Amino acid sequence: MNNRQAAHDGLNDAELSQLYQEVILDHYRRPRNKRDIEDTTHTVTMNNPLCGDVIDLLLSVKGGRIADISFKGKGCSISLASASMMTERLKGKSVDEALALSGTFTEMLHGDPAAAEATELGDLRALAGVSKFPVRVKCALLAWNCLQELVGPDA
Amino acid sequence: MNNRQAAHDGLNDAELSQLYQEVILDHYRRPRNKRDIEDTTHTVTMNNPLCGDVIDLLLSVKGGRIADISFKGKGCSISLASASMMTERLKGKSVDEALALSGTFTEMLHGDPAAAEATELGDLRALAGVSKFPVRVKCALLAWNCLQELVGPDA
Amino acid sequence: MNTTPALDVDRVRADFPILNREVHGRPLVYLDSAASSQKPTQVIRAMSEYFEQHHSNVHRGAHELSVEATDAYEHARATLAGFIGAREPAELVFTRGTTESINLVAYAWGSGLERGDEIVLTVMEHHSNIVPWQLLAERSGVRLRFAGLTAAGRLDVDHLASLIGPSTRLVGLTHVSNSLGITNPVAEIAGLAHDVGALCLVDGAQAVPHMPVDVGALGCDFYAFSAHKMCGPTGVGALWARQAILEAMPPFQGGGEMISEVKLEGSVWAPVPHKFEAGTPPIAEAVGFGVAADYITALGFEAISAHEADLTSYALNRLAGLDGFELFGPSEDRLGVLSFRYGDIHPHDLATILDRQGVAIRAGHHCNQPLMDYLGVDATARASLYLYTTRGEIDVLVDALLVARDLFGGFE
Amino acid sequence: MNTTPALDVDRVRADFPILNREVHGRPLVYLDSAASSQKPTQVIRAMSEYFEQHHSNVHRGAHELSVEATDAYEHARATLAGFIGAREPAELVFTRGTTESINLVAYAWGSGLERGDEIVLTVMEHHSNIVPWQLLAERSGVRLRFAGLTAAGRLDVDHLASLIGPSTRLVGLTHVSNSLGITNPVAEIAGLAHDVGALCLVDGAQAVPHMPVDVGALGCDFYAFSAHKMCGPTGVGALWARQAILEAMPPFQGGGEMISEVKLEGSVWAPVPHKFEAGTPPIAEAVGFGVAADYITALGFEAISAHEADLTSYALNRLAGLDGFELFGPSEDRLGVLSFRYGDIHPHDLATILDRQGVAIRAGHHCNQPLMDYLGVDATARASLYLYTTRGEIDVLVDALLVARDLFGGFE
Ligand SMILES: Cc1ncc(COP(=O)(O)O)c(C=O)c1O
Ligand SMILES: Cc1ncc(COP(=O)(O)O)c(C=O)c1O
Repeated sequence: MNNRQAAHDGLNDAELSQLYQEVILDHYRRPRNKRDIEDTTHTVTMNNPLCGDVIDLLLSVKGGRIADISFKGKGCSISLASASMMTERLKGKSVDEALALSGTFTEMLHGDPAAAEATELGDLRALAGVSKFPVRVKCALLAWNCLQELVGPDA
Repeated sequence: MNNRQAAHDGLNDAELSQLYQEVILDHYRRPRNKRDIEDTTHTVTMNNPLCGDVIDLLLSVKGGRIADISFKGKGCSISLASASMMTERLKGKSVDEALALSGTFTEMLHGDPAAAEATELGDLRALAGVSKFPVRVKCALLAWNCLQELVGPDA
Repeated sequence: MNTTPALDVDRVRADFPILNREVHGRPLVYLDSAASSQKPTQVIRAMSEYFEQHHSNVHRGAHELSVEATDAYEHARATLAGFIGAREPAELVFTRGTTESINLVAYAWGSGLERGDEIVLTVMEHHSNIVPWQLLAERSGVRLRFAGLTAAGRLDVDHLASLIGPSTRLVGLTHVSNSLGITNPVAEIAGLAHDVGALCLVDGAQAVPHMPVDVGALGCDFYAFSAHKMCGPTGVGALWARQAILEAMPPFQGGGEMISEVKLEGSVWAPVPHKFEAGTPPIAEAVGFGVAADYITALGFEAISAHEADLTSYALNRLAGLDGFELFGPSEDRLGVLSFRYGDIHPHDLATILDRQGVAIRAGHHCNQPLMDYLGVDATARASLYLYTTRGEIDVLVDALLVARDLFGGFE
Repeated sequence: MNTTPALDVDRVRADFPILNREVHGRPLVYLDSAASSQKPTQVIRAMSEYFEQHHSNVHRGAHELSVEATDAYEHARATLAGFIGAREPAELVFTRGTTESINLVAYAWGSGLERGDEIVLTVMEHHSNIVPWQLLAERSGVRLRFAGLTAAGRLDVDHLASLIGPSTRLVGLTHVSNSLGITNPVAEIAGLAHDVGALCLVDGAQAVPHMPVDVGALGCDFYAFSAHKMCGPTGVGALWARQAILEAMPPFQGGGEMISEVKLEGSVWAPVPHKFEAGTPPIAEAVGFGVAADYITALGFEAISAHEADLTSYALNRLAGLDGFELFGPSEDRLGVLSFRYGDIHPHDLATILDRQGVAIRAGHHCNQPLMDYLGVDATARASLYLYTTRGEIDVLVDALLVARDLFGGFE
């Protein structure tokens, strides 16, 4: 029994253990695609005014496809892991596919059980547990709000 | 039994009857010295900001004596009666005597029983009952504050 | 067939603890609700419960109490936005009251005005809708113009229309007069303002307690009101404005909550409504404000209006029967805020004599000095009714006035 | 011989209903008092009782309730004036809170400043003591200058002194830092300001709850504080200023209560403090504020300080024993508002994990973004103690931190 299991048992809080899954901590500590990209076509900085998390999202869109994607920023494990996983998942997808995923992801965070089953979300499903922590939902959505801002319907 | 007595009995409120004595109503309805004076040496307008009563006091001081005194203004029975009685009482008095009376009058309004016996106050003693109505004390003092403003120690 | 459920006044009164009070040995007859209404237990208890169970600062915390406090505060915002027909909760800014709401507009929106611009008001405005504009006029040189009244004691709309022109930037008027009891034709006047590209600000302090308000139907641009006049607590009120207008306005006060980012070199504002809510807001008070709106909604404006209309005509009938009674403002088509004089008894004397009989009325200028000047009086007495007032209380008022007359030995 | 009567924390806690609460099935451990303190029954009850027995609008009425409400409101003013050592109740203006108090000064007093004038602040100021001056700088072109910190995490008084010069009009600083827990040498700095003819404004939000304040001894010119951080309600605070300064200042907001006479052509202001209290004030809130001051006075600052000092050193000792614990600000000679980071766990994650164990701490910039930039962090966790906090609660905090570390699988 490792420490994390012990903490879980001591606290007996399944929702919390569900929130801080190893995959999330791993993305927090070793974020993927936290770098510059070439041929940046879109970039935006957004923050959560009330907690101060900040994400820069960078896209290189070519022929309606996300040829490359990266992020920078600072914040909590949830916002950074969400950004990191998002970049992994969206790279190579068409903009339309990306926006569809964004919709499914948002539904999952708002507690939709069907969305939490959607295989196309891949690792991102590890963030389903955030729906139990309403104040943290905005952390998980920060990178996705950047995406909407850059290529969403109102962009 | 006249109406005033009936009201008193019906209400059984000696303090109120004491406040609205006939002499006060008489000065309210037939104010003395509400007029212009000649050789005005001092004049001031003061109001009660919170209730809107306004008094103009006019003095003609000659050789340290109040040769003539009058007032104008609008307001309730207490402020007008106090002004009217004050002018009657102070005419011909020295400024020092007037200020001494002002002190005694103020003590009476703050409930000092000795002051309420002071014969030099004359009719003004009819206003002793105001001390039972703290919010009305400022009405009774308005004309006297004008006097202080014109010839008091800080004038 | 009249289907309005009548107001059960006895039940309503049971909700207001203060109505059991005695004053000078007599039962309290509170006829000063236009100055401030009394509060039902529901509102008082909601505030206590907030402090006993949920208090924390709002918006900035990740812990449970902070979430609960934020939810309670934002729930109140949504309730009040709904109460006045706002499209979005974000259009409703919490302030200390009507006065601060209007000052907010005068400072923030008003900072865009300059010499040559004009603001049109009416002579019946409360000081709260005059002095902020006088202060703005001193800062920026804008000119203030005041519409008068008709002989019948209503707003002279023709005069107002004649003052509106290409230089007009804002028309500000009260929805209901706190002295005359009349309701102004806001929709018509908002239209006149919009015709010249001006905005319309409405002081709703005396309207929201008594009638359903729909800012969309009124067509105005700003609407200001206070909790304490509509069964809510002191310390809170609201400013409603169209979202686009709020967004275009610079902030008013600076501090916590209203920023998105602060650097020593400058700051970025938070989205509306937070941009206008600097510092820790009146949280418990907003909660009480929301419960007050719910309380009124549950009674229903139809029932409240019917009750108040009945009381008003009963009162006017009884008072008209008193020799020497003089009413200010029209006697028909008006709300139950009755300004009057009685014989040659000065209003302050009346208030004192009535007080000794348990009857609370107000005497003075009612923060309406320009209107008093216009009417040529220094003060009036004012009795104002609300949803907890009864016919029996009107009878006590009439008897108390007779006692006053007798104390003054009749009138000359 | 130590004659300080010790604080009986159990008895104190019994006064605070919310401390009986559970959060996520665990007893509440409220360590967020620097954001807002909890309220004793005495304060909650005083407000309910005010509404149930005495409410009316203040200052303008001749009837009994109006007299009682006015007396209660003015009594609270006198209590608070005494609480901070003011010479006269008239020197104390009721506001919504510290933020509004500072905005009042920036608008009213600040309207006399012009381009070329300078205001000296510090990098540790709360947004409430930065943004109002940034807004003023935009209006009038005054220049803001910011003093930094020493390596030890205290105010760099030499740097501050070097910024003060003949152009300085105001030196504004916090009495106690809401992130670093340090107390600034206000009297010394007020002296430096006065040497060049400048005024000194002190943000007392974090000081009044914890230490006796005597504005006379501090020698400052403005002192701002909030009720809600010192056991009082939301929706009210105060600005103290020397009477002559208040009298010389133009008003801030316009409306009822703050005028002596209103004519269409212009108005005459009421005497201080009323000149600065436009509109219906937060009456019940002021009453609660006064009772909060009485509550604290009855416990006594000697006992409160001793208790808090003991807790602070206990907490710092226990926390220093945790690997990865990093405190911001000095560890000696400080108050019990503890900003920290713990390993590589982000403060928001810490706050969430602690919350699930009943422990309420704050995470973020604490309205101190410029300080965070200065310290090179985006956020800190902050645990803050108050008179009802116990050693046992510190132990729960420490255990909860260990759980967080384990959940994160230790630190890398
Ligand atoms: C040092 C300091 N100044 C100012 C404030 C602002 O106080 P308020 O939000 O009550 O206006 C706070 C609290 O948030 C504070 O800690
Ligand atoms: C018509 C009107 N406007 C504005 C106000 C001011 O409201 P408050 O004092 O709550 O700011 C009042 C009440 O006093 C009022 O009757």
